[in-house]
Amino acid sequence: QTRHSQRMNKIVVGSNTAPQSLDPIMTSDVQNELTVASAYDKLVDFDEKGNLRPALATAWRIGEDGRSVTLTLRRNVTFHSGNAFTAKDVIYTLDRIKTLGMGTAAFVSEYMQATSSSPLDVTIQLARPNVTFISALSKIYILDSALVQQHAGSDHGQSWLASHEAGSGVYRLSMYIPGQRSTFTRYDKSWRNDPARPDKLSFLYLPNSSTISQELQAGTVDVGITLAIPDVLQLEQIPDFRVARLPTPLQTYAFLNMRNGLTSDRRIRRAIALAYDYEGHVETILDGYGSVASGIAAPSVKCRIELPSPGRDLAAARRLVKAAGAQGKALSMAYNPAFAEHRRAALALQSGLQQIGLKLSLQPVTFPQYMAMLGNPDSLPEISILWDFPNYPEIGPMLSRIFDSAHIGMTNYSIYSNPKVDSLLRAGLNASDAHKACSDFKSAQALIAKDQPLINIADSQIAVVTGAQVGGPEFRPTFQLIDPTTLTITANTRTQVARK
Amino acid sequence: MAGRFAVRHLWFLLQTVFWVVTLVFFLTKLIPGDPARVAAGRFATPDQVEHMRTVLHLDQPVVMQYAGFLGQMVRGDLGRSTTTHQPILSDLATRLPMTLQVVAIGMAMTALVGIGLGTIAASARQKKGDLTVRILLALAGGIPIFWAAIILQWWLGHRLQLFPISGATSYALAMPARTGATVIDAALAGNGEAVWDAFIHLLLPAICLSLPFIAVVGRNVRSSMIGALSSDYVLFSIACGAGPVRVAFHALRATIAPTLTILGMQCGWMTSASLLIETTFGIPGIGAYLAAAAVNQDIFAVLGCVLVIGTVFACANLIVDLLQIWLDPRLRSTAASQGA
Amino acid sequence: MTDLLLQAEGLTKSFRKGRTSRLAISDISFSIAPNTILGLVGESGSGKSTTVRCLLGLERPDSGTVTYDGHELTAGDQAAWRRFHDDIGMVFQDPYSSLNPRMTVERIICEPLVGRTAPRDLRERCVEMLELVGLSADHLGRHPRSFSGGQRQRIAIARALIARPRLLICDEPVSALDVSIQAQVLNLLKSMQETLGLTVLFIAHNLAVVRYMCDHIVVLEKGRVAEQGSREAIFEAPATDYTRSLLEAVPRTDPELERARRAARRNTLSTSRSSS
Amino acid sequence: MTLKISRSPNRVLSIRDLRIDAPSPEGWRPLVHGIDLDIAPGERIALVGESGSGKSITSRAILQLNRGLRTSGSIVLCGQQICGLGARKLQQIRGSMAAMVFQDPMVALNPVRTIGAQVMEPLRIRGVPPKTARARAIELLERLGVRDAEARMNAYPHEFSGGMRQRVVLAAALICQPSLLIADEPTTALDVRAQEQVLDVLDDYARDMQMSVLLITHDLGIVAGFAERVAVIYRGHLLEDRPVDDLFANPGEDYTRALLAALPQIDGPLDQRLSTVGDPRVAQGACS
Amino acid sequence: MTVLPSASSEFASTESKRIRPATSGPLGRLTARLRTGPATLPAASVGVLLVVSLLGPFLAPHDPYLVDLGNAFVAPESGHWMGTDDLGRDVFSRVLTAAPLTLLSAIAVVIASNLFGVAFACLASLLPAWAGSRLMRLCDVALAIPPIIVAMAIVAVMGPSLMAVMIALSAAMWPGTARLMHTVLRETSRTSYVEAAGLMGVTPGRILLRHILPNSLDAILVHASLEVSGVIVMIAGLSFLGIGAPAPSADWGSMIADGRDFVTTAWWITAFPGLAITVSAVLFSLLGDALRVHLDPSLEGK
Ligand SMILES: Nc1ncnc2c1ncn2[C@@H]1O[C@H](COP(=O)(O)OP(=O)(O)OP(=O)(O)O)[C@@H](O)[C@H]1O
Ligand SMILES: Nc1ncnc2c1ncn2[C@@H]1O[C@H](COP(=O)(O)OP(=O)(O)OP(=O)(O)O)[C@@H](O)[C@H]1O
Ligand SMILES: [Mg+2]
Ligand SMILES: [Mg+2]
Repeated sequence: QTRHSQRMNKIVVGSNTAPQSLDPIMTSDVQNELTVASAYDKLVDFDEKGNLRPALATAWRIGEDGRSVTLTLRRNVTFHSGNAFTAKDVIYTLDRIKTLGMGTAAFVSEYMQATSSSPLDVTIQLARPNVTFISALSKIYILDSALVQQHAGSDHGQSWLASHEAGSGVYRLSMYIPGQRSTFTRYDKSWRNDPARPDKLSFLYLPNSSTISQELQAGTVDVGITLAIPDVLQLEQIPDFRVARLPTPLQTYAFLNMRNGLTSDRRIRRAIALAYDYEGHVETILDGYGSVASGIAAPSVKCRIELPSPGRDLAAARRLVKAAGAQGKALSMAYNPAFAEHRRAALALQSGLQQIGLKLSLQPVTFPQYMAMLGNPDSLPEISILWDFPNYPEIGPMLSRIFDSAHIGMTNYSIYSNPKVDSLLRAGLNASDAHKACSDFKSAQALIAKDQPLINIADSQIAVVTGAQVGGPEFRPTFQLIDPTTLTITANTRTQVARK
Repeated sequence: MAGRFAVRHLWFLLQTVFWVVTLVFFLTKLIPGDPARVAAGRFATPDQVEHMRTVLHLDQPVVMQYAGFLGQMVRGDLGRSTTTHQPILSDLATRLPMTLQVVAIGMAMTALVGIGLGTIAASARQKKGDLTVRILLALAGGIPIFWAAIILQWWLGHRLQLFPISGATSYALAMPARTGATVIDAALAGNGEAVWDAFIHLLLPAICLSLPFIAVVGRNVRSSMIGALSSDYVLFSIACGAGPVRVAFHALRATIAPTLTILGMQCGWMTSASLLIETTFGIPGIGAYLAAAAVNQDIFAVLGCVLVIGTVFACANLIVDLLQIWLDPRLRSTAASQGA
Repeated sequence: MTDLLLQAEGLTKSFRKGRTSRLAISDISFSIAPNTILGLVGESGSGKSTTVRCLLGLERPDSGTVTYDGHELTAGDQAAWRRFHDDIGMVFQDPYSSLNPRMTVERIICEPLVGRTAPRDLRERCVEMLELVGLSADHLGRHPRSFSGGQRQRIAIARALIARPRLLICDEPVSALDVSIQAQVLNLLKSMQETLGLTVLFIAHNLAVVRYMCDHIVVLEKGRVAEQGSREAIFEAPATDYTRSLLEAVPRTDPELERARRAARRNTLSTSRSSS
Repeated sequence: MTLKISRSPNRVLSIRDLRIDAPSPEGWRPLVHGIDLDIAPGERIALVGESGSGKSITSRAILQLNRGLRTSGSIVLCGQQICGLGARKLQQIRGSMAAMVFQDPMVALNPVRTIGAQVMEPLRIRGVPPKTARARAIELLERLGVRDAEARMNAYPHEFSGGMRQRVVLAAALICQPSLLIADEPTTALDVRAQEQVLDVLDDYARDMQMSVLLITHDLGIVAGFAERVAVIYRGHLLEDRPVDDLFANPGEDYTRALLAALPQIDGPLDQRLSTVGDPRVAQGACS
Repeated sequence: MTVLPSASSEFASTESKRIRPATSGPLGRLTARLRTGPATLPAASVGVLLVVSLLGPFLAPHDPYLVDLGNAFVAPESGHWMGTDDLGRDVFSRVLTAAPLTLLSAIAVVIASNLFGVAFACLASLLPAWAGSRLMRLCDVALAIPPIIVAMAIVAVMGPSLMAVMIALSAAMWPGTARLMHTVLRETSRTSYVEAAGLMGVTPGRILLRHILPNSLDAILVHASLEVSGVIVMIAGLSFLGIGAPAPSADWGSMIADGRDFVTTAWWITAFPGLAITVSAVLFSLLGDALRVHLDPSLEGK
């Protein structure tokens, strides 16, 4: 097939994650980050073991009071435009995020201002102490301030950045057709250039798993992500394909409403936890691509405590329901039908609860509807199935986001309020000492687990199907999907001719 | 003369679009959900959400929002999408041409196949051919297009490899977007291979899209053709020695006006039906955009789509009406006397 | 009581078509004496139907008045209209569309009486009426489609007459019928008029029919009254060329005579054409 | 003349034992029961009878225009047997050997085609070049009394009055100079004066071109002035076929007599009731 | 002023002109005609379809809602005629269970939208001309919004439920009916028997009820049966978009949507519900076609 041979030393990624905007401020959305990450660099990064490592910033120092971070920047970095990377790019990027107040702004909400004494060092002032702030910078992509200012317009360059890039990353954008595809060429002057990377990297945005699978088989696509597992299993049978199994920080949760309804009774919460078929979830719903959850966050996250899965015990669950006098009573559950795993988990839970004498009615909601429900806690159903994850491998910000009572009405999905947990979480976040913070977070996790405001269902793995000539991808804990820069062309296939 | 007529129509159509937009605006206001939160993002803090609310004017009373929206609209600004964070107008401008070209191919197919089948059925009425065509038409109308899309993609694209599976162009042949319509872009670039490539990519979606409309057009053509074929002027034509082909042709000419009306009407509907198939074929058109906007409760984007679809509907109707004046001499003289 | 049952004074009506308006009738005046038949003739499009529709209030005339039995029927005077409508019967041109296909003959004929007569008497009246128009009680339960055009027109006449109107209005009641059936209907109308003492407004374009039926005749030309007068006056001594040409255009049923007439007409026509 | 048609010396049309049946749930229902009819060149014959007696289907059978009806018997047109002829052959015959005009000129013309196109069509079908066809059409229209024909070729039917339209229809029927014109109630839809004019035109043309005419009508007055022979048809049977003077002077059949007496005369007696034929459907006592 | 015509203007333009005379009441006429002639087969098939669909839930061999994760993706075999879906539920049972839901709600939608459309058209024709034409203008506006968008908006407002879908679709479908009915009514009310009734002093309401409506029924009947077919597909479409009846209720459209990720691996999950939609929609539209032949043979030529 000519199509394939034309594409030597090129990789086409098929996924359903069409970016809504290429503006790095929007990378808090998984689907945007997959594409944007190809073209930008960050100040710091995490390796696959969850260790912070230098990127554009080569060294950093956290202030005594935890209210400032000082960074030393990498020298001789040039943006794709040819502009040199300096402190003002960092300041511009952070200021822009603060001004626009959306997307990644949530990760750096403590950011107050940044100053620099020389082109290669920056001091960031925080509104509150936060020892994990440096980790949060692993989610911030640095803009070429001169270039963006040229195209700033009245919206800080949002419109322009939506379909252009202004980064220093390993690839530069050569073509972008919104909703359809983007194509990048390797940027050989990148400070982390690697000749193993393909000359061209393209993303083809295909909404359905079956389409991606069909395109993989047709040879149009070399790397398939966001594939449904049956498709993965089918592709696994074809010798030309390799299936990479990557951990992700993503965990599937059922949050239980602590304030209203049957689930305000701990016995019922416990019963629900006992009624779920965790093994079945992993085996059938995830087709083995995942593991039963063993804690509040995925194993790659720091300061996490191991919490054994409750396991399925229908008899015990039934007893608890009886004890609570709730047999035959009804509760309802919100889930997003757009996600197959949620839909299937919802049905599995419904079927499980039926067996312990509870009637579960399902309430499919879109994401905005769910957000509105959270805003009005009394409208929140007893159970919600959600994916959640730490945006970077620190458990503190995630615990605070979900379990701090200050976030009721926002992201506290269980309407969970426990003063002890609150104070532990706040102390942990404000601690200037990382060890102290870690132990606070661990104690908080133990308390939370006792209250059972949630059921930890499963940690996901993602299956990436790649053609034989593709190397990688590798796990990076800040990515929910894959880090596109870890895709390479394997040396032995560089000269190989196309598949039949 | 036709100018006046067109102006009057345009006025009516503008009114139509206005009411449609108003209706949808208030409908979307009834939808539960919080666009500000969506815009601020999943991990946003309360301050950020409030900030977004002001930016989006969601803190104002609905009537004020409506007034603001109308004011913007008059200035040609449809607001900013809460998901793409870009001006909706530019979002639509990149996506509409894509859909329009699918709709155009679909419309051409609908007209061709619908009129063809209807004519065959009418000419063979009460015979086997008629029955076959009627069953075909019922089938075309009965197959849900989203299902047809999935099945045909799998069968024709994947199994038989007759069509590309998805996308609007082949990987190697993507042209820089000038108009946004891939076929036209390829033509502008003077690349014949790319034109064919773009066309063949759109063919399967267009086929799926046109199925239900073929049924409607076919049925209508059939009944008006039967009327025309049993009319005295056709009999007279036969008595003058005209053969069946000529007769069918003359009858067709007389029925073309009502058929056009239906076709014009369907332009808008077909544009909206792209909602059901664009995602399947991975075509980044207005349908896929609308689907995403609806899921993300991107109210202004939804409004923009409705506005665009309403405008397509209105323009198609206008064109059809003008064409009718041109095609139907009786209307031509009325229009002339009205314009006078 | 006046000696005129119905009077039309200066009826004018124009129809708007887009921006232009077209005068359909203008300044039409005539009157009908009780117990006579008034004929309204004219070419197609001369405004016969429009005149009748204005009389009946189906169209609102631009100007002009209608006086019935000494009372002027103005737009606002509902009572007068009701009295007028109670007193008239109407027979339409097309016997195929003037009867509701979904109703039985009985219901069609009785409809004017519903709510005014005891249901018991209805059927009796209906049968009586049917027999008067030459049909029988057997036909009561049937639907119009099982009748021929002539029979339908009889049913329409029965319906028009059941409420014992004083005035019968017939808009071209025979022009859709063929000769033999036309004769039946004409005979029927004439005998009805005589036995019931009806006043009839009879519209036709066939002059021979008008002559056979009517005592008094109004000739319309392009929406205006060309001439009116008694039958004798119009047919023996037509006053206008228009009437004369209408009269001369009527074919005779004697081949000899007819050929002569045609020959004569052609001569005059060709001379008039060449002179013009 | 490109289209010379050999005319049979003695008969333009000769119909023998024409039977027409219509399908019905109980089988074939006869509508016409064996009609014989001959037309000589240049002869004008009138077919009269009450509504539904079978006049139209008989005349349509000559050009095999009845749809869904079964026709049997023999129809010889200009020496050519029509019954059982193939579609191709029929197309050639239609319009050139015999042409047909219908009752209502309002619906006999295609509303979306120009007058010119429709008049020229029979010629164009036969491959006459557009220029010649156009000239012929204009000439014929002028001759049929359409003034300013050249300009009006591009007009549409709705711009014409009824009488004018009937002339256009006639022009289209006559343009190939058929040997026989079949006119099915050509004047019924027109008012008296237009009727008269159309008949005059037809009269002239038929005389000049030695064309036979089969005229179908209700109006015995027209029959009296136009036809040479009259055939009376009653419920699918041919009752009488006699010269017109003869028939009007002493009608042979009761039915014919009654038909004549049923017509109000413009100069007849006034005090007499019209005679009626008797409604056949009432006479049958039922209408199934 | 040209008004925007309805999608089914075919009836309005040609069919209603020829209002067929009748024998004895619409029902008698219908049954009499259904016994013989071209509608027999489709009518019988639709009958069988309806009966089967009503019995569907009782015929289902398995519990359509029982999630059996260990038994997922079973290809069609003797135990599961149509295989099992991604959650191990029996596809055949689900298709059967969904039948009454979809078909009856489609019929209900058509009845509701037709009732409303007819009522609207009647109102417009009873009101004085200027008010009537305003009303119909409103109808034209409603017609300019594609039904699927109206339905989406309403379902979004009401939250997803079958009731919401039904209301939404009725709201989306009525303008077409109203437009058609308005044309039919106008043409019927121009016939001389209606005028005659008016002259005889019959009240407008009675004229509408006794003269105009009965003679317009044929057009509605044909329109409605064709519309059922469209509504079946549209209900499925809404479910496919995820705004139909919420899970776990078996619903053909959502079955397709759920199965679309498995077309290449488990085609049966999508194929059978799609077939069910197609078959029922085709049957209804053939019925509508045949009814039209029946109720208006004049249109079909001789
Ligand atoms: N509703 C209408 N709208 C517009 N023009 C009309 C209308 N009704 C009648 N006219 C016009 O008014 C004129 C008179 O029409 P009318 O029907 O009264 O004639 P008529 O003498 O009854 O003719 P006919 O013998 O054909 O029935 C005609 O030119 C006709 O075109
Ligand atoms: N295609 C057909 N199928 C069945 N019956 C038909 C068909 N065409 C005509 N008929 C019947 O044949 C009979 C004769 O019809 P025809 O049209 O010849 O009558 P006609 O003498 O021309 O009457 P009119 O004067 O009303 O035109 C009628 O009873 C008619 O119902
Ligand atoms: Mg009239
Ligand atoms: Mg006839």
